[in-house]
Amino acid sequence: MTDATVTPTGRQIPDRLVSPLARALKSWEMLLLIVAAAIFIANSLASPYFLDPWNLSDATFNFTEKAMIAFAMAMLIVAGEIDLSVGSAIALCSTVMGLAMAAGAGTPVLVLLGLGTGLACGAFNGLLVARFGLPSIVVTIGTMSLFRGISYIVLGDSAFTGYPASFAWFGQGYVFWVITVELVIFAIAAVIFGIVLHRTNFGRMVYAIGNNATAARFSGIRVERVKFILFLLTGLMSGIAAICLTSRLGSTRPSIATGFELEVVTIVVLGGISILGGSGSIPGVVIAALVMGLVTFGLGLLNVPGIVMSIIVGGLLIGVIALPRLWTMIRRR
Amino acid sequence: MSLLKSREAILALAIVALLAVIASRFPAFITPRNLAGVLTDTSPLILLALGQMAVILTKCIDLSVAANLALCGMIAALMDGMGVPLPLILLAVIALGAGLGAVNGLLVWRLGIPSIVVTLGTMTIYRGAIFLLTGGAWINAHQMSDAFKAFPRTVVAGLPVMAWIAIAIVAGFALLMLRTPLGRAFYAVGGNPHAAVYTGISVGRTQFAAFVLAGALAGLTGYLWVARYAVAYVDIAGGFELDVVAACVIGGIAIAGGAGSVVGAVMGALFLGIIKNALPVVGISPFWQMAISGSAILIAIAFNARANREAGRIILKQAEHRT
Amino acid sequence: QDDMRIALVVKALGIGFFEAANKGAQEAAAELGGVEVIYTGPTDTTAEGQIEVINSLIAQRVDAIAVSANDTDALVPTLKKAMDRGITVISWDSGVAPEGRLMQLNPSSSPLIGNMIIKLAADNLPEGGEVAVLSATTTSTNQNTWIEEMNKVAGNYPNVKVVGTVYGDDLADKSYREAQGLMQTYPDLKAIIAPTSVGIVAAAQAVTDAGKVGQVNVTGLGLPSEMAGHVKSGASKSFAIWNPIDLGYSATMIAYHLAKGDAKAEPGATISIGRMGEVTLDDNTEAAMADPFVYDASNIDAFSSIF
Amino acid sequence: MLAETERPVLSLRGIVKTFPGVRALDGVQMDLFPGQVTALIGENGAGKSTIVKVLTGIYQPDEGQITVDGAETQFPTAQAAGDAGVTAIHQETVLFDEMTVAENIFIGHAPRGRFGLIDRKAMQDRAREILASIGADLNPATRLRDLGIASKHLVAIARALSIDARVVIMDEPTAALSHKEIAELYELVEKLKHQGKAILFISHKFDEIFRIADRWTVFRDGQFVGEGRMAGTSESELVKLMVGRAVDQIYPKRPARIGKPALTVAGYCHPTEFDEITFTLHEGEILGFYGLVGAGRSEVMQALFGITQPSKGACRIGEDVRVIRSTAQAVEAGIVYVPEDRGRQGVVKGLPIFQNVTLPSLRQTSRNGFLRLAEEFALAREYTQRLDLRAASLDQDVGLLSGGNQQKVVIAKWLATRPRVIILDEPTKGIDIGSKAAVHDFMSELAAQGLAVIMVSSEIPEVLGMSDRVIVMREGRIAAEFEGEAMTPENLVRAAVGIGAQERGEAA
Ligand SMILES: Nc1ncnc2c1ncn2[C@@H]1O[C@H](COP(=O)(O)OP(=O)(O)OP(=O)(O)O)[C@@H](O)[C@H]1O
Ligand SMILES: Nc1ncnc2c1ncn2[C@@H]1O[C@H](COP(=O)(O)OP(=O)(O)OP(=O)(O)O)[C@@H](O)[C@H]1O
Ligand SMILES: [Mg+2]
Ligand SMILES: [Mg+2]
Repeated sequence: MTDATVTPTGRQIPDRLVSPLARALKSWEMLLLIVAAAIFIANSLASPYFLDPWNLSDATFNFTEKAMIAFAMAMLIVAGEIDLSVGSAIALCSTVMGLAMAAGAGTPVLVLLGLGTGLACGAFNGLLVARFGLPSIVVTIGTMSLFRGISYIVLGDSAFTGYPASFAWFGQGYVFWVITVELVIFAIAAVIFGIVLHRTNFGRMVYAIGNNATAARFSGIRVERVKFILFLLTGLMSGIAAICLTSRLGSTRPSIATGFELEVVTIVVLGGISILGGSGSIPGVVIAALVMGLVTFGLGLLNVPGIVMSIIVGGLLIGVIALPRLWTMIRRR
Repeated sequence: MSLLKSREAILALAIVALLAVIASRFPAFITPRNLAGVLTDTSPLILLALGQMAVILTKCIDLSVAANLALCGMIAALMDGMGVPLPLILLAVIALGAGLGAVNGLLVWRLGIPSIVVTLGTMTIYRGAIFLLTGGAWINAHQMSDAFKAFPRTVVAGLPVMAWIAIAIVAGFALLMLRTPLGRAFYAVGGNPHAAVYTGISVGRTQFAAFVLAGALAGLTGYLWVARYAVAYVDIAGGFELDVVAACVIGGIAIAGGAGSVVGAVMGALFLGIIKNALPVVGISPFWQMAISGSAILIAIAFNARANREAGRIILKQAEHRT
Repeated sequence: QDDMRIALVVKALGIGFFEAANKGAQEAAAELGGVEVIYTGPTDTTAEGQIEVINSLIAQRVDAIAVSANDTDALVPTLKKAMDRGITVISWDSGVAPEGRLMQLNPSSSPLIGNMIIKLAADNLPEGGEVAVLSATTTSTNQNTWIEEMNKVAGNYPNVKVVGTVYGDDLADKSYREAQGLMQTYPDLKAIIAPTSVGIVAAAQAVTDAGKVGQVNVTGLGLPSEMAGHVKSGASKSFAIWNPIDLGYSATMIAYHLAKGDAKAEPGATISIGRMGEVTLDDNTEAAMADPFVYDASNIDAFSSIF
Repeated sequence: MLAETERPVLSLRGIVKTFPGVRALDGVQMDLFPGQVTALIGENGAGKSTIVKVLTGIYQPDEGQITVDGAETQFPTAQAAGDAGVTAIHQETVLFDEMTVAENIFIGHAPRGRFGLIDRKAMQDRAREILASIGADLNPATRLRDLGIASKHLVAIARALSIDARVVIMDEPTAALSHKEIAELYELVEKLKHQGKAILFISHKFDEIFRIADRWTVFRDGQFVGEGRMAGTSESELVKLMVGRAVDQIYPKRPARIGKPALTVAGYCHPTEFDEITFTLHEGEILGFYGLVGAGRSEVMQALFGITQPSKGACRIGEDVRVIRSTAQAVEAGIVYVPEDRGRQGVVKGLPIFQNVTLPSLRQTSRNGFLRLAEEFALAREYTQRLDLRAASLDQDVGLLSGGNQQKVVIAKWLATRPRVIILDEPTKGIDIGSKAAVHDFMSELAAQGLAVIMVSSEIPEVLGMSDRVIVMREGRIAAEFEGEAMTPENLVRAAVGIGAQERGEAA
């Protein structure tokens, strides 16, 4: 169009009232970072074994695989969907890799199959949700049983063991000194997902869909396609996590990765992603993963039973979300 | 109205078809005695599905019901161990369950935290509380009094008390949902929370009531479960919350809230219950169980979605006559 | 703080059997002196949970880990790492693959157990009949081994026909339902063999509820304290178990001696296990503690208060 | 004077209500008298709906007093307001799709029978009575989702009347109603007046205000500007109070230079929504679509925009025949649509203004798929300024804007894509007179620059004032087409209701 003035030119509207920096300082991520630092300090005071690079390195296994999936899950939840089948998708990926391994496939084939199966699981969920418009929470409760069920059909009470030595690299290898392969994958995934969600058109569409999918469609966004891609991504990350976990355990049983989905969702929510969709950030998820890792490792060093840890994680989840709200409630009184 | 009817009709047909398939391989399954057994076995699922239905109607979800059940069941067993009489135990577990539900409800209502987050947290906390209470120890049949164990299995008029309790509560729930302001408020809050405020219904308070109701049912079921299986430990009914949600979904309770019926929820629970009971009986390898129930859930969702699909608006006169 | 720290890692906390084993471990620690036993484990029976626990034990640089594994293979890489960092690793009760531990202490020998469970069923079935097995999870190592051994010797009991195996996942309600299923599927079922302490109780309860006491006998491996009621009611005529206190005691003893360096885990070696005598390692560096012991109405009361 | 002897049933003094960043009400006052209709007028965002919500217990005022019959009270909940005799028909329809008509009318105050259970029969009977009293021919047992938007609105009115009220508030009650229903509503208002009820009537339509109101109250930017009796004021006086300046021309239609065909639609059919839709739209033309509410105009437009697919038919954009299966394809082809339901379909609440504007233009503002915020701000600034958007900043959440300003954001969003065809569905519905003139002026300007414009509207003056040509739809079909001299109010209405069908009327 030409730039002829049409209506009397409106008043000047400022771009921003609050600077991005000031906003960041008051953000959820900042709060989480403070929590993380506090836990770090508390841990180093509580146990003499905490500040040991090897121990810290071992501790990363508590969260790396879950956090990888958490990044994709975060995007999915921002878009207003959820995938509860990730743990079962891991089981299925691992089973397929096990079958191939038993048939004599080498490491590259195993990796490709793991990724491919993950993508297939994601595509299946994506098809049901995006194409047929079924609600994701119930679809993935169904596929959660289905995917793991297939593993049980294949494996029954047996297990696949004897993965090639080169395959062990993914879950047991080190890249540099104490830096594990898994930690590197985690870091790369964090950067890529952070960029995709916060710096690309695709990420912007994800936010738009999460806030109002109808209006997003009315704005010319291919809502179904975006959702389908998000499910694919979640499947892919489940595949990568399956490779890491299978490699780390050196074996496949159908019960592998049971209960992962809820821990992944916990990381995502703790990371400040609104479960209702439309808001949250990847840096938040990264910090939340670290918080979870620090809490479980610190308590582990004190030989606190896992269920007590989960009470603490559950309390942390509610507490960290409740406190700011309580605070504003009290202040308003 | 017709949509609602057809949705439940489809489910009823599916149940009949399922029974027919099972009967063709194993006729004894559909003897009244065995069906009564299936009903009894499914009672906990029915009770929890009703509570979950109230919660889902209000646009919430309660993932903590199974943990609530386990905690209340454990408390019931501990109270029994201290010699508390059964009626008192029953009152106590219902009150405790309602209290645990109220904690969820309060967090949702007063602090506005999404229910899935709240109950994800309380799920681990409630289960953890059992561990803290007992150090993880089990309470076994021999540590329970006979009266405690006998109550749910006492047969009255051909059915165990457990089944009668389920039937009574289903009837009560139907009345509650259709004929009381609270029941209608559940639908209103889920159907259009915005509008509910305009009609003087407090969204938060109604959600709170749903959580309390679900909690009370979970508490009662906790006792029934522990007494029936004669064991209490940290992990009882682990993962049961997903079965409960699945039952509701199969029963056509809209996960987005505001739509669904008591009949649907009960049939959804029965559908799952029959599958779970029939598989070992029909002799299908146990390794197939999970995949089969997963597929059943998916098929049910697809059916519900078809029955529920929004037809376009009807503007053309000729189209109107066709419908 | 120069105590030797021995970690007793169990399948899951809160299971009566392992609590009893812990009693034995504490007894051994008191007897040895200068030993601290860390009793730990995940709260549900998963390999991932055990790996997290073991990782934190490695971080604490304990001297020895004695583990009853949820998965034969999945723990191996982590346990190898533990051994690399100088920790003595043995498995007991439910074993891990040889490369993940120095030795495995079996409560009894698997062939003996396999024979015992079918014999218990057969002894109460003079004229024979159908029996079925109710196992724990499909992945539990020891159950699978025992059932395998049982099937090997099944030919010695020609009257007894093993008609099927179902899995209760060591969950009371699932085991209960599976037991119900068995009775419906096989109306002529005469006995249920449940080589798991959770399954045997659930099966006995299911038989009682179905009104089939006297028709279907429940046997297998269970804890006297949990089974006392069912033995008295007649739902279970007899069952067997080894003493878990002795097992925890022996595992701790072995871990101590290996960590101390006054014993070696190699085929043929003998290791002293205090009041239990000694064990000898076979070619797979496995050892058996003792024979299983049979409990019935005559002796159940004497033991039900102990474990 | 009369006013001295009258006592208000309800009066407000010094009401203040703030939202994060907005002072929606800033010490306003208002009096409602029994047996009189008070019209509340003001621009979009003046705070009219907010005062309604304060009066019905949905919002709590930060400061100020509410007095009923001289006694100071508070309305902590909607229930409390109802008990005090205040009832309202809200601007948005706030009803329950899954419930029946009767339940919708009585939810919250259903008649009770034995054991305190809801007496369904009594509820149905009373619902039938109330519906009959407002001339609504609806079955109380139908589920609400099976009704059209106009019927839903009638249910909302019935609901308000089911409460025995002394104060009845109507927030733009005629926006979704057809002529016949509007006439019935006027009768109803008369009846309520005679029963001695105080009525607060909110509307942007001056003709109806002058027809039924006895008094007026004007708000501007959340402040009280003045009040008085209708008798003795003029439209221009009220407009001046409302906008703070004179608005001279509401329909600034410029002469069009009609160019080549921009969009040709041939034989679009749909199983239930519309049939045999055929027309041509030219560059530089404003084509009006008139019809009664529910005639299916929106459905046809949404099919053109790729939301639904026609079962038959083809369309040509410029010279090329195109099949449009998704909104993305429509936007690529240069067809854009400003929807009627702007809260649900127009803006993405939760995203800032600038992101709403650039949403369909991300390809222009980004490089290789990566966002460039500076470009986005520049684009958003350009178009929002042209439309005279009122907002605190461009990164403000669009959900915080008033309805009219949200509409401007949606229009800005589409103009930024530089479309060839723009479809505006009820573009000025619920928009104040000042902004309305701005939107019209802009529309005219766009057409003059060669853009092809379709304007769906249910307001005859708007249709006649702005269009070069008008298509009238009835029951999913094109009933007639008018041009030039034939474009008269009578012709339009006759075609819309189906009296004396002429021209291409009998297509079926
Ligand atoms: N819930 C809310 N949160 C924040 N701001 C709000 C909220 N509701 C209204 N506002 C703001 O308050 C002001 C008054 O809004 P209101 O809806 O009362 O206007 P109105 O006069 O009814 O306008 P219209 O004619 O468009 O309906 C507007 O600036 C609006 O953005
Ligand atoms: N019963 C209904 N249920 C849901 N949405 C409806 C219903 N009736 C109308 N709508 C939606 O509300 C809006 C206004 O509908 P309206 O009654 O104006 O019909 P319409 O087809 O848009 O007719 P027209 O544009 O010719 O007035 C449209 O977006 C329409 O899709
Ligand atoms: Mg308004
Ligand atoms: Mg319309």
